[in-house]
Amino acid sequence: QNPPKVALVMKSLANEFFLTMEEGAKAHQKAHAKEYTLIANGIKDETDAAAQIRIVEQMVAQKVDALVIAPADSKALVPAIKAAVDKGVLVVNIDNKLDPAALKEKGLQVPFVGPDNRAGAKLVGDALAKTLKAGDKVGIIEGVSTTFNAQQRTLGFQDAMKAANVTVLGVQSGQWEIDKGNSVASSMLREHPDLKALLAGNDSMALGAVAAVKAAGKTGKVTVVGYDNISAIKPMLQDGRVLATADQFAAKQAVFGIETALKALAAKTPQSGMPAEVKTDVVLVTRDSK
Amino acid sequence: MAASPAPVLALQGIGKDYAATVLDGVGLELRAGEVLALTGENGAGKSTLSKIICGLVTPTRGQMQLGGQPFAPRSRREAEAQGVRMVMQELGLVSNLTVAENLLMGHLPNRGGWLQRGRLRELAERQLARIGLTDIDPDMPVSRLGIGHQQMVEIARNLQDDTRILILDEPTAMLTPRETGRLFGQIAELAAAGVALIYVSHRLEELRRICDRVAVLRDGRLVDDRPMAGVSQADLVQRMIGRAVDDGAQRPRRPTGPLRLQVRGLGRAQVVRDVSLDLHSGEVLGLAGLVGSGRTELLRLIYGADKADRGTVELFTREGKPAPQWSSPVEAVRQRIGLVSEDRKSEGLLLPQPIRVNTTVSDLRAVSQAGWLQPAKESGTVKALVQKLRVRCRDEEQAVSALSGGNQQKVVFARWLHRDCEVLLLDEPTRGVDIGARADLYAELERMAADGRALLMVSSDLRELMDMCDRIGVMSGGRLVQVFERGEWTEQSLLAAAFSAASEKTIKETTA
Amino acid sequence: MSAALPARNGINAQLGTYLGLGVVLVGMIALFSSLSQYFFTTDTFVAIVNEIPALAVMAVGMTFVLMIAGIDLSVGSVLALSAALSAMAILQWGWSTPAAALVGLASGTLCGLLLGSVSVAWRLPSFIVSLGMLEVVRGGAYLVTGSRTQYVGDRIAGLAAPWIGGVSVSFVLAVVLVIVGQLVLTRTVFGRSVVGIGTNEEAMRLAGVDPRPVRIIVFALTGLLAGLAGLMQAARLEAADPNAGQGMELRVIAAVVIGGTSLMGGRGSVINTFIGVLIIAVLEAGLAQVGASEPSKRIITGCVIVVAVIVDTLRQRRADRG
Amino acid sequence: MSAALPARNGINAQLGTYLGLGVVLVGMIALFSSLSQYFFTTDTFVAIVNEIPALAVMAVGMTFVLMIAGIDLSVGSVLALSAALSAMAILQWGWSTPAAALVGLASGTLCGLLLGSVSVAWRLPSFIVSLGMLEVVRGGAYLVTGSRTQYVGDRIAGLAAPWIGGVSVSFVLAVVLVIVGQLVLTRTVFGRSVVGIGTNEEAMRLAGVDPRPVRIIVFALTGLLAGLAGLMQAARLEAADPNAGQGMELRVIAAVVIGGTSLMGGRGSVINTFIGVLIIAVLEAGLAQVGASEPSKRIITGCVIVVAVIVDTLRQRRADRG
Ligand SMILES: Nc1ncnc2c1ncn2[C@@H]1O[C@H](COP(=O)(O)OP(=O)(O)OP(=O)(O)O)[C@@H](O)[C@H]1O
Ligand SMILES: Nc1ncnc2c1ncn2[C@@H]1O[C@H](COP(=O)(O)OP(=O)(O)OP(=O)(O)O)[C@@H](O)[C@H]1O
Ligand SMILES: [Mg+2]
Ligand SMILES: [Mg+2]
Repeated sequence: QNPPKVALVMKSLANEFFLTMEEGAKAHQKAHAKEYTLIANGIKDETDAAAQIRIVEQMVAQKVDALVIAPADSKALVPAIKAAVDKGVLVVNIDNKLDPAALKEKGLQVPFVGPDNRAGAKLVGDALAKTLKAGDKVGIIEGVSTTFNAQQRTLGFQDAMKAANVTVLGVQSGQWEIDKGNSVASSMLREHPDLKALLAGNDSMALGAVAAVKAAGKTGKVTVVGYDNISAIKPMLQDGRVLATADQFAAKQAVFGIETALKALAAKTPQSGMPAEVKTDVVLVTRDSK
Repeated sequence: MAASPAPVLALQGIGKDYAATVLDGVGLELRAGEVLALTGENGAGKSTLSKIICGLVTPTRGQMQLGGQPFAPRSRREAEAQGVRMVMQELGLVSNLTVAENLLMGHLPNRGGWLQRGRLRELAERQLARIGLTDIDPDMPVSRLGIGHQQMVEIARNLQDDTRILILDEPTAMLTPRETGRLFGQIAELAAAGVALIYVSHRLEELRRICDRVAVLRDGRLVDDRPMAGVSQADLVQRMIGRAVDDGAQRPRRPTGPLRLQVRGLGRAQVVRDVSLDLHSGEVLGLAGLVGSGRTELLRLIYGADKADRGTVELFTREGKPAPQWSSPVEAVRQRIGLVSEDRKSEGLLLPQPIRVNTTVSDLRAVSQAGWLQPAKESGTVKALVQKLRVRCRDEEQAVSALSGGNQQKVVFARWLHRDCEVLLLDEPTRGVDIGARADLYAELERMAADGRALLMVSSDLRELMDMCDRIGVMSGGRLVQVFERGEWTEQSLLAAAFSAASEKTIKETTA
Repeated sequence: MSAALPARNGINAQLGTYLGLGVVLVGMIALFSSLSQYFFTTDTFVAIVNEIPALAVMAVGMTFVLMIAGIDLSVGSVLALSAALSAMAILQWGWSTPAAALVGLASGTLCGLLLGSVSVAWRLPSFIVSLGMLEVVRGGAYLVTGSRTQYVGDRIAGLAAPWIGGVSVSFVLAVVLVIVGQLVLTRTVFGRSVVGIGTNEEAMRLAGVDPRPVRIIVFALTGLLAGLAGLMQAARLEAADPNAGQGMELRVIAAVVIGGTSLMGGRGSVINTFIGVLIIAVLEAGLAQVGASEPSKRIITGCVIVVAVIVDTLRQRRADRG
Repeated sequence: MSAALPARNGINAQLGTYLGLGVVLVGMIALFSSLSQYFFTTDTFVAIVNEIPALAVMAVGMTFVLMIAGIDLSVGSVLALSAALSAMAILQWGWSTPAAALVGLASGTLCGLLLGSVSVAWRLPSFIVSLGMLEVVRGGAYLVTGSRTQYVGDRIAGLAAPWIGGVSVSFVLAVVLVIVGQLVLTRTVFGRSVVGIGTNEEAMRLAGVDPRPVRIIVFALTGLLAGLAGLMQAARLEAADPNAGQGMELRVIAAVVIGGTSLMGGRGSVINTFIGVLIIAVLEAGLAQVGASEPSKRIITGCVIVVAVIVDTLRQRRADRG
């Protein structure tokens, strides 16, 4: 009897977050080499659901036993997942939750193992709010506007700002990228000279925002926060150019998913018998976090 | 030629303005069954007038009547619908399509949009047969034909049954005597059948041979319109350019200097086979032959534009020392060898660029210092050349595309004068060049020869070769079959040599 | 010699045309089969076959566009818009599926028509007009969907449903379109006009063929096919994703060019385009199955594109000479 | 008439060349100024001016590439790779900043050289070779950085540091390169060869100018400039992002084409390219500043690209006729 074969399908592996996720999974597999084998894949463009479906289908053709997937789109992936389940593949959902309505329509039960992006963004927003007064003005730099995570994070930021009576002057997309984040940030700074803070949907855009703040000569006057806790953000947290970010423990996310899948495989639990949701941690990271 | 009293085509006060006025107040009548010669200097407006008649150019002023009805075609298609057709001066075939498709483009036989391939082939074969091209496979892509054959296809395309008026704009510029003869036969047949023809050419002896009437354009105006009978050649020239030219009277063989270019056993596939020849300082060597006999390819092999399969080419300096070998045009030009190619549009000119740019490309070092161009020096050099060759243009900044065909050829020539070539390879150098300009070019060639340079000239115009050359080599079926010394040749002996290698067979081989 | 020029020696020469690319394709399949025991299975090929219809259908259109020396960068956006409109027609306006599909196709055709007309009317290069369209149409797709993926469900899954041996309707349709496309290119007056215009537009004009309607039709057709690709994609996703098809234009063009169609116009073959599509699809599937890392995927993909074109070019040159 | 052909009536005609685009540019500035009170300020212009150097420098190279009827889709990837290599040279190998910058420039040049050589050696269209390079070089950037954004900090900020009146060294460098580029194009033997090869390559070859080295140099130069753009970008962001410059190739080409350079080769002007860059930069900055929504940004950008090209084309035609 061969050990079970697990496929890990992520979004863009050119994104540090998913790369860390992949590395965590590979390390875990190495440590448990006898228990399972792993095929990890990502897509080129984070939003390309069709490309991800192609990968899912190839994984089914590879006769994997379990599929751990971070869907590029919470709805568009459902039919492909249904097809996989029908072929007897056990599916676990990580990172980005599949749309409950779509799952229900297909009569599917897919466990979600992952963080709550909206809650995480609220944590970051709350930390920022502590440095602001009611009536202060801030801007949000969103990721690719059409993605679920971008929307959730923006909502979380807005929740926090509303609670603190801080005005959000605008939400603009920085497309998850450092360069776009930079130009959007500098436009916002010009249009709203009294801006007090910029909330970026990920750390890459936060890096861009920091550069924009510096170029506008407002270092220290405009606070920046991000999300994801990538390595390049650490020096910024240290010297205060970035106030806070959130850590979703990328390295552990996939591992949690894989463990859930392995447990079910070992116990021969059917897809329908799997738990509905396993929440993973999101923590606030600031200069003072260890 | 019994001309019916009412003209089929009548023009009144036709004028055309571009930046300048190129046609003005042209009035002309054409009767059924008549062949009208239209001649004039380069840039006189012959092609423009022809294009107006067949709907390609809209006149600025004036009216036309066709068969008594007002006639103002807005497109070539409209003109063709009324039986007015034209063989263009510049080639207009589509290289990726087959001969048959080119022949019938615009009215491909089809059923509901789907081609009827059998019928297409049949129609094409019939049309080719009219002008004696039974040896071309209609399903062959045009890109495989030499330029002379392409010209024949172009002519065949316009030989349709419903034609009332046919304009031929320098159809023989690329043709050799055999094809020319076939064409003239066809023209006579059409005229007999009541078609009215306009024949544009610079070859005055041709005009005298086949035309009933002659019209001369000068600077866009009609300066003469009279029956051909009784007009002398000198008379025509005088009318055309307002001065007489020396018609290359019998000159003795030029004194020849040392050997400059030695070709031994040069060959490529079946197109050029084992050609050996010598070219000396101060000599003009002509190359005659039928369409597709391999003359163009031979020049390209010598020049390095195509790679030879076998054989050698050696160059010697004036002092008789061997010069370095070359294997590309770039290296050839470095050795002061130049090529005037037969297809100036696609292989010669940078059409949208000004005359200045076109002239100096052959030697930019001469007008630059440390890689930087010297605008004043460049303009000065080009101005002088433009004047010397009498290029008809606004100034040296005019785009070459706006020049008439003959003047474009002069620009190509200017390029090699600028390079100061020691050996010049000329492929149909006077194609489409008027008699005045031709005299200018001949004079320049003469000067080059006298200066000890060596010239190798391909031409389909035997008269030109016989006038200009010291020796004439004749190619047939890819071989250099015979070389005549000055005084040894007659038109008949040259032609006989050209036909020697069972030419029908050759065409089949090279086109298969 | 491209297949647009009728082959002189019939079937044999025709087959020769596909040889260069065929070798690349077979080589890739052999390689991946040796790397992964499950690659050479029916499952894999059925999966590949069901992945390619959208790409293949767009590539058919793009072949015609490249043949007239044009380019259409907007196809990916058009795919998204047409899927989006169809989805909204079902979800918001309560239309029937066939009616909604028609809306999708019509919108694609209109986009192509607009692109073609603008570029013909002002004689602008289609590159830049379609670059503008890429942005405009993508914006349209965002507007229509409110920037959210619209889940439609089973009702639009028909095209992607497995049919004979697991092969989808989409694939059969794509193959039919490839064959029809090739026939249109080589056997119709329209197809010959396309070849002629791509080779020498001025000569065609002089021969009495107006290039403008032909150009416009080619772009409209490509728009229609991109719209169809949008429906095919939506059927697979059972949803309309406003981000669908981003960057797809370059994949499509890569497939067409790998298939030997010249970017300079006048030379190309729809069948070869299809082989180009297969090469890209097999490559992607194979790399996913062996679980190649992201950088190596990129590097291998890039190399395969260039190598495939080199192989095909060398074969073509040899054929032209012989 | 393109500025590559010296104007006939001196200064006046030369200015006329820039008129069409100038009108578009001024119109846009006026529009945004009326929409936002903070737009027409020194701050805005200084910010715009500091954002464009990377785009401008790449556009200079791309102008030359389009002039020879080529295209380079790999510039965005090359930007990322050269920034990545420079960053790693500083962070990992502990090199000095100038040495690291040299590595970045050298890598860019090498990429261009490779692209040019491959496309010349096998006579392949640069479109497809550079499409392959786009993938390969991006893969390289991921490899070098381990797919992680590398924060470098102040040490590489020099190029982006404000200089006279807040304007950065990068911008001054970009302007100098635009001027040098224009002079090279119009006043040197090399530039003349570029124009000639773009107009009729075969004619140039027969006139004794070898097109191959010229082509290779043009691509190498473009690679070098893309590498420089990578450094400028890294300096501004104080970090090297392996995803930087994605899709940048189309922005660069849009700027060059808006500037009136023909995709068919032989016609173009570096100065006009720079105006094209300004148009794109002002548009992006203006739309962000007035807080336009994502769909409207897309739609407006697309329309402006097409309209700018139409305006310029009409002006050019009028000039050619007059
Ligand atoms: N499209 C154009 N734009 C501007 N000028 C033109 C155009 N076409 C022709 N011309 C000019 O019109 C004049 C007449 O040209 P045309 O081609 O009719 O002369 P031609 O008599 O046929 O000369 P050739 O014997 O050289 O063929 C020339 O001076 C030419 O430069
Ligand atoms: N690339 C090619 N492939 C096949 N045949 C060719 C090719 N190039 C030339 N030929 C053929 O070789 C023969 C010699 O052509 P070439 O052009 O050298 O002849 P030419 O004497 O200059 O005649 P022309 O008057 O046609 O220019 C022609 O029959 C032509 O069709
Ligand atoms: Mg003429
Ligand atoms: Mg010839």
